[in-house]
Amino acid sequence: MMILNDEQRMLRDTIADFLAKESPVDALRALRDQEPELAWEPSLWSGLCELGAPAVASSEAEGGLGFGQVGMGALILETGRTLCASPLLSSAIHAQAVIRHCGSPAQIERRLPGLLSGDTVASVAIQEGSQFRPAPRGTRRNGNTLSGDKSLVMDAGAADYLLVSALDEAAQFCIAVVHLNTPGLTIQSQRLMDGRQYGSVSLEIVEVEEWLEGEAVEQGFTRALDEATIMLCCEMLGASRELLDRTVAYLQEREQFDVKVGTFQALQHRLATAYCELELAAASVFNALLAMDKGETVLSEHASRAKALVGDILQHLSNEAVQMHGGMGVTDEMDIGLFLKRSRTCNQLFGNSAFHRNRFATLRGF
Amino acid sequence: MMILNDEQRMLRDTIADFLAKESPVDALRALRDQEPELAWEPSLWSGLCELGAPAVASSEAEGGLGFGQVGMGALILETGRTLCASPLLSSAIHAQAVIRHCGSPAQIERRLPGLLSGDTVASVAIQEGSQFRPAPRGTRRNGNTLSGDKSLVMDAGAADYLLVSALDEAAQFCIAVVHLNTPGLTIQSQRLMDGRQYGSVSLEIVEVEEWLEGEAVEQGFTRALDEATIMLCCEMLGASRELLDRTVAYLQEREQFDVKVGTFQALQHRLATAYCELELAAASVFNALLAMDKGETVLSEHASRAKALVGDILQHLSNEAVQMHGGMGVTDEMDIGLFLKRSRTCNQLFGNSAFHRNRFATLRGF
Amino acid sequence: MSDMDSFRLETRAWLEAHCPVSQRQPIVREEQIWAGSRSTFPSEDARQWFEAMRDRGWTAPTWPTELGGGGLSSEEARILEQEMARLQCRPPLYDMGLWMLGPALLTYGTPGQKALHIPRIVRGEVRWAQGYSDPGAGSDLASLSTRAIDQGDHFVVSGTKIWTTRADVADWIFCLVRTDPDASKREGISFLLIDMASEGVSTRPIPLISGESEFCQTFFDEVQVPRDNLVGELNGGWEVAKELLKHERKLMATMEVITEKVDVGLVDLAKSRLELSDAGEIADGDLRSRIATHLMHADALHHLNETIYRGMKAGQLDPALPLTLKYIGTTEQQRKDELMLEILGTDGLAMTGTDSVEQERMVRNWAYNKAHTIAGGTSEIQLNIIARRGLGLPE
Amino acid sequence: MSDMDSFRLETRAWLEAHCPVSQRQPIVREEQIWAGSRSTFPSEDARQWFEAMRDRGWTAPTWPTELGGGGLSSEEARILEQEMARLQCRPPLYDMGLWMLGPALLTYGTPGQKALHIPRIVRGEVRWAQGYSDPGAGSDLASLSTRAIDQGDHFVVSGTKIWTTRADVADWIFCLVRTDPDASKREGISFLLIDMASEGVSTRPIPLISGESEFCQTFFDEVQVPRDNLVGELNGGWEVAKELLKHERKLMATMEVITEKVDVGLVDLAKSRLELSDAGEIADGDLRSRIATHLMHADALHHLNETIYRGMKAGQLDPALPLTLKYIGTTEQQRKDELMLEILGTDGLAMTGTDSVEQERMVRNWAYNKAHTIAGGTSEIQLNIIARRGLGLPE
Repeated sequence: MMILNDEQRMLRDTIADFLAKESPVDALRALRDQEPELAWEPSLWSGLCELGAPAVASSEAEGGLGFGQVGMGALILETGRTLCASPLLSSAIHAQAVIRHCGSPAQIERRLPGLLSGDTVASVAIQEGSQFRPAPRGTRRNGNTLSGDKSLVMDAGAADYLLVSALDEAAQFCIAVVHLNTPGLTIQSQRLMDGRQYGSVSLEIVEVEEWLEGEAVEQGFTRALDEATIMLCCEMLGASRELLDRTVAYLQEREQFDVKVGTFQALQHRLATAYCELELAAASVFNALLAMDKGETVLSEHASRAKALVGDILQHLSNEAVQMHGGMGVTDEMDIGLFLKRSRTCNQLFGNSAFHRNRFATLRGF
Repeated sequence: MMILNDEQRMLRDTIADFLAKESPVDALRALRDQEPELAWEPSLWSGLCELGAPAVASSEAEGGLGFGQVGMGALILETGRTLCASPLLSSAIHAQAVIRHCGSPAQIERRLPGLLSGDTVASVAIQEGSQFRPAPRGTRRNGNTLSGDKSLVMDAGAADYLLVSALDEAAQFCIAVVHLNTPGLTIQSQRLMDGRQYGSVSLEIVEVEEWLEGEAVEQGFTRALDEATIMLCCEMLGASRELLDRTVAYLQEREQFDVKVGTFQALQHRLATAYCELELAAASVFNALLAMDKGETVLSEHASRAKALVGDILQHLSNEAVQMHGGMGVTDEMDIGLFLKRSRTCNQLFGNSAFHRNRFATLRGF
Repeated sequence: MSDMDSFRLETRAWLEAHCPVSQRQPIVREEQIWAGSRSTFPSEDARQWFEAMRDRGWTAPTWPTELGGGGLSSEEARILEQEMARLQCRPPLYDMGLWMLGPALLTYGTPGQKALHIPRIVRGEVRWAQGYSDPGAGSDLASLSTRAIDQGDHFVVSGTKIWTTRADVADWIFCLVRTDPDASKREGISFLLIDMASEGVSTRPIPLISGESEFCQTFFDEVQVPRDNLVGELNGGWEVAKELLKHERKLMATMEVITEKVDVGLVDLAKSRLELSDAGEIADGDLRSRIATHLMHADALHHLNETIYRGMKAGQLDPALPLTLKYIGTTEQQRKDELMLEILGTDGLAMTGTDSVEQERMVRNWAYNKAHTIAGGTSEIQLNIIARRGLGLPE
Repeated sequence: MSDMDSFRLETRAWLEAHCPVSQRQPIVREEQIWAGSRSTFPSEDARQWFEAMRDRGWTAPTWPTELGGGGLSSEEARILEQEMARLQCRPPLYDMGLWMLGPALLTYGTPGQKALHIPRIVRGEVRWAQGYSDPGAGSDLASLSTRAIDQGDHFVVSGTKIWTTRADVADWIFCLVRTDPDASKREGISFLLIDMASEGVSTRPIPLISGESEFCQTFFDEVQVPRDNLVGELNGGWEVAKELLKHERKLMATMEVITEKVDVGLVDLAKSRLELSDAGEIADGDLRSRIATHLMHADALHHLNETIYRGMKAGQLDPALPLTLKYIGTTEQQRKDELMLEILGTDGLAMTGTDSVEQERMVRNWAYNKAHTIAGGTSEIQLNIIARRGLGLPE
């Protein structure tokens, strides 16, 4: 669980009410039957923007609402409970963080307000190929143009611009700002199993609008990625908790052999151990949010620990939920399968548990 | 389970009766209070030799009893059930196999009969340092002398001679036959947690009685090690099965909160999954024995698969047995703790599960 | 040469001669030959292979020859199986009648029922569906309320069954129905064979998380069923059902037989997609170790099957052992599916819309196979049985 | 500066001044200072440190000053704990009276009992043992048969208790005894304080798998116990016991506090003993990954403790959360022990007879800690409680 202050609690309750009305799980069900060009329901996104969701974490000095990262984490957790599809993670969290940590003061001043209000949507393109590796390999700068291929770019086809990690002519890390309508840029939009939109981005000598560059950019990019990873963990926590709650509720009601299925001790113990692991993971995520609010700038250990722990428990709980819902669990008529599929996508995003266990070990020096 | 023919079944029953009388678990309890110089009870060993135990697997042509490796496996499994301490593994299995697969015809003719009758006891010295690595590194031949240090040599202090793996001046693999009373050879005997004797062997320019050498020796040594590993797996299976049987029996009798503890579904499921894993491991071991009897000479995949699977389930079952015996499980008044400690020793001998998972993957080419 | 050896050689020669090369590769779902009046053949080779096997009765190798079966002993049938595996011959016929109803009918059917139904099953003329579960019954199969009112020469059946595999294309369905509502749960159940063409029968597909919908819900609205279609005693259906479930469980343990056979070749997949070390090993040591563990388990499951067969032949099989197969087989299959998904990485997240049919199939199977630890006796029920019947722990 | 900040600074300064450098390192079992008439000090520094803390009442920081305690608020006590941890100050006193009886006595004791026993506990003058379990009772604590016959001004106690930690050197023991054999199991139990010097009390050590025997069985042969030593109501001992068990569980969750603090430094141990890759990583990828998982869990457990503390302070703690600590803490400790044993390799197989005291201690702890998932409420009982009270699953 997260311990919130009064303002953060009110925020969370407001968002929870909003999502229950505007973005229940059925909204995702409806979205996935649409063409892949639709990445989110426009009315949902404008509703979230009216509530100020994209600016929740941002300080008042920056023009944000000042709820801190804990506030944003609490909000994102709620979106995980209803499988809400929106550009919060891609744009309001990840792209914002990249601009904030990698941009020059002028770039920040120019780009941040749009991302904070939600009027502009951007997405970050990192991955190349089917396995997550944070470092760019084949995406190359040449003068003011960029070439390469990026995969699994969230909401790519619906964004206004992309922030693309690349290597310059001297093999130095840099980030290109590329507008979607630039010639040479092709995006193949696809709905993955979680029902959301992702783009495979192909860049062929694409004119770049501007570059985020300089010595600190690589480090800033890592920090932004770690922040986004921690926020993704919040969403995954929400999904885990929802799976646990729904499974417990189902077992409280369902009868077999004339007794409540929830009385079976083997199931009780499995859910109890899952609950313990969930709370361990949650504590680690909460701790990571606190670290961010305390101003810690090196977040990699936090992010890897959180992602590995949350990834494992979400994977486990999604399987347990399907199994404990019995036959109904494998039908598309129940929501459990939607959570199962979202869990597998979340596990891949920003690197899976094995990737982060390895990264954590390396960070700890073994 | 192993499927035995009539002769093998009779052999197993004979051995089981013998062990019940001559080597119940209490015999190990008595042994561990002795000085480390006593590696086994002489009367027990002579009884086993009278039954022909060291010659069980050996063909009649070789002067053995011809029960095959399945027969020997069934016998060794029984010794695992009563934690019987004898030089069967060190001498009758491992040293025999080294002589058989690495010796010249003359060496075999000279040395095998003593090992088959049990009149001679030998042990194989492989390991250097605290981690198992099959290849010699620091044990070196110089002319007709040998220098180096070996650890975890079973029954070393009570053997007649040692078979020591080494590298010659050209860094080629060879095996030295070293008699125990040779000057320069020091053995520090120690009782490890399983109550048995192991030696740390130090060799300082020790005169070697004879060498097993030639091109085929390294491969033969690997084969002998794989055979011994598979037989150790039989012992570990016996210990696993005994742990499961004792735990089931305890839960059938023990009452808590006015019901039999064995009715608790959570415990039932844990034991049922453990049983499944045990039978999987057992099938793999049985398959390995059959492969040996079929004359397969490359046994490494068999050995690594068996050791990893058996190692995991024995470790797991030993913990489960302690836990399910409750407070009594952690007292030395019950036998469970003796099995727990034997399990940890067996896991280290010839490489632990992680070692064999790695070896298996390498053998499979990934 | 022993009889068995010569049988093996004859069989080998016959298979070599009769199994077209195109039928000697892992089956894909689209090319499975299902029984029934609506069935078609994906190719001329497939038809030829099916007909050759059918005419020898080897669609049902151990069933009596006088009913169209192959009349083989269990040892001969195993040899046939081994030789088919050696050549990678595809299964000639898929049908629930073949796998489940047939064996039960041979035990409990009347001479008339056998004469009518068995040959048609062997020849693949009728596709059977299974009507066991009432909605909500779950593992508690006996809590069923679909009722059949005894009208003397016929029954009138009303109610609904779920998980009726492809009932939309089935010709017949075997059903558990309640014939005595006052009896205790497991009594008062009868076993009926119902023609799907009867008036009052309708179906609707159930969409699954794999995106498929091979299961249906089947509705019975006052369907008249002739009394001749009662298998076993009136109110004695539970016994027939238990016999039949045994076959279902055996089947579920080797579920790949039924579902499309995708031999993922986990190691090849991993080596072709993942980063390798200089030594050619999978660089991700964590994943590598988990792949190794799975392969060891898969090998060991194979060894366990061999052990059970040997034990049976030697008459010294621990009866607890076969109880483990369904749990182990389905659990390990799911582990393999998860590893496959992890190895595919981002490519494993698409169930549709890509240009790799094979990848999509792997991903759909990952989802589909989640049902294997539920259908045909959940893992939890299996563990209860292992604990109580296998280990002797008290109820 | 807030009050808390100034308290922190004062405390820090006081500790710096009063805790000898030799007392600022992880405690080893031999140097623990146990309460009691037979206790001795391993060094002059140890005595000095103990006496300084005792005189401030900081052996029992939150207990009332008028009874000798420190009188700190829970927030102050936490600051003290943090500052002690910062300096690595050793715990000044070990005693079951301090950890368990004291808190219960403060709630249920009479003014006389408090005045008599609490100050002596704070000052470490009396070593207490716990007499809860009858032999065979196991998790079913209430199934006890040690009986106390009410004789008006005294009870006569007969029976036996197991798991009485170091009863052989204890001065007093607190016991659950049956005072009404006809009442239902949990009723008819009373809570008695018994002087170990009373006639009829005897002990025998119970050898453990770790080779130690810190537990005893304690026998009562018609022991006379004054009525004044009854805590709580007659036949109301179960309530006192429950209060006390809460403290035991809290303690077990951080068991390292009680047992010798061996900070194994798993990573250092692994890096110093195992093969490393060129990049300085542990070459065995399987083991490396398991070490990483353990470290993540250990960190997360620390974070969970922090969360619980914050939640308590904020008055918004999910009451299910603290229920998890004992299960998680003890399970993770065992995982760590197993990893340590694996890293030690052959050296981890010797419990005695080597020349490394530290290694032997690690190995003995591995064995000893097997008791942690059993004592003080087994893991199974914990999971029952989490499932029912925490998750609301039905009984």
